[in-house]
Amino acid sequence: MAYLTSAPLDLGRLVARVTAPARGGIACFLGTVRDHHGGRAVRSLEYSAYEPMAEAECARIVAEASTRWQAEVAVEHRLGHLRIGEAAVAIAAAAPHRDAAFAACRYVIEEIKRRVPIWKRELYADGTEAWVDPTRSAGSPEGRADRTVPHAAPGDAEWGV
Amino acid sequence: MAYLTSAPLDLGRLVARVTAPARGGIACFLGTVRDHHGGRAVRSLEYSAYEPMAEAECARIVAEASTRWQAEVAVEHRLGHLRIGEAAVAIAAAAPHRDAAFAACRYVIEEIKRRVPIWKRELYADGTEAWVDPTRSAGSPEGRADRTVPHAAPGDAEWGV
Amino acid sequence: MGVSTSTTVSVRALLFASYAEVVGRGIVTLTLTAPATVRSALQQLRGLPGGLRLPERPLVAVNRAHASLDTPLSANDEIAILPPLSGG
Amino acid sequence: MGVSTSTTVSVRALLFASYAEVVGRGIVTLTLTAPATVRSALQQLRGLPGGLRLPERPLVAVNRAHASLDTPLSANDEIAILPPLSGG
Repeated sequence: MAYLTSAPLDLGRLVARVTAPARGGIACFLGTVRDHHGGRAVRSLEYSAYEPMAEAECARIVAEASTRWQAEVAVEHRLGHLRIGEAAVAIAAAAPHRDAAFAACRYVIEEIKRRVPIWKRELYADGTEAWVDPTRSAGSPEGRADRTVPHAAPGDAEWGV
Repeated sequence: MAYLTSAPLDLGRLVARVTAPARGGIACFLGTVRDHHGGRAVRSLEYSAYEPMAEAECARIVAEASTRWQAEVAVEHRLGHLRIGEAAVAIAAAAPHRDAAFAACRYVIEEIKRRVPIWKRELYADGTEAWVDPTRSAGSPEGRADRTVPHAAPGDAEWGV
Repeated sequence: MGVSTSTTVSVRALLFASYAEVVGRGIVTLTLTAPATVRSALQQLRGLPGGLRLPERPLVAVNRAHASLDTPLSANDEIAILPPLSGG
Repeated sequence: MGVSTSTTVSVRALLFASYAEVVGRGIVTLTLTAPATVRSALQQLRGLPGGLRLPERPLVAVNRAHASLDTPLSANDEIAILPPLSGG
């Protein structure tokens, strides 16, 4: 299963993949391209990835969520050029009950942001461009001191919603 | 805006209604008909409502979520006969960031279950039927002692996710 | 006004789902002694055939908003007796 | 084995996004003295033209899984130096 795609994302297709008679709750998330970031007007985005690792890391995250919440999870992340309002990431997590569905969905988006090697380049309305560095926009001028991303051991953190 | 419908729900349409360039996170929930409940095999469901109050209560819940999380929320609840796997409720909540989108989405489904006058009749595989009483399946033989549902004052409970 | 204790209040009571089955009807017009509350309306409904199967403290609404047994009723109010909700 | 301190390890280093721009290339083959770690690979990368603009403690991966500066490297390993992630 490929998690990365250059085609527009289709949440309905992901929902269809996880729907089943025994699963009564489906929580979804769509992350879309905003028209502003850090006070600047954004015109479009360019996503790139360390593709084989990104695929492997997505597979690990999905497996962790599936095991921990007995959930069926479908995820896609788009690469390439995206316009304002288009979806960059789509997640559908189905479970017998909604608590697990929400928790699994939330876990997947947080872990994607934390662990999957994907980079966003913003193209601004004024014609300039820049790589997005969340560690700087978070207020730390030199980024985090320690950038090691250990594998999340499911159970380490609380992802209840 | 009508919140109740007898037509199949379309999450994509709800997502389209809340998508906007300033809103980067869209959290959704679909509640679908499960094939089992309380250990019994379910064949289909019948939803009915106190319709004018259900519409009014949905409008209040949406307004509360919109105000509290600066979110745009779309909701539909289906009435009538539903088959296994079909969606009974669909919610899309869009906000500038995902924390607010998830919190708004979660708030709306919890408040719908708690406050909106809708009733579910289960048709079982063995040919029998019964109204669903969540206060009994929760283990209390006579239901909750106090069934008053006060209006939720936004801020009373924590809905963070 | 004045001798209001002798006046009456007419309200429309709605019953839904299992409660409509218990009483055998979904709409009942009630004439209550003023000052009326949801409690006095419920008391009258429980006097109907099958009415004792309505709980003593059900979920109730007045004019399409959740209410309590102490909520006062005025003429032409719409009161609803709601079985445990199971939407969503 | 035996006099392994004098052997070398050849690994492939990948640079992405802003880090590829800093060094001017996305793939670099490194020959490291054994025993090699991510730290020794990074040290060599920081010796390339522009390499000092790579952080001292970047996010790193070995063979497509997150790793640390102390992760040991074997021949033909694929090491990656990852700028701050911004997917999702």
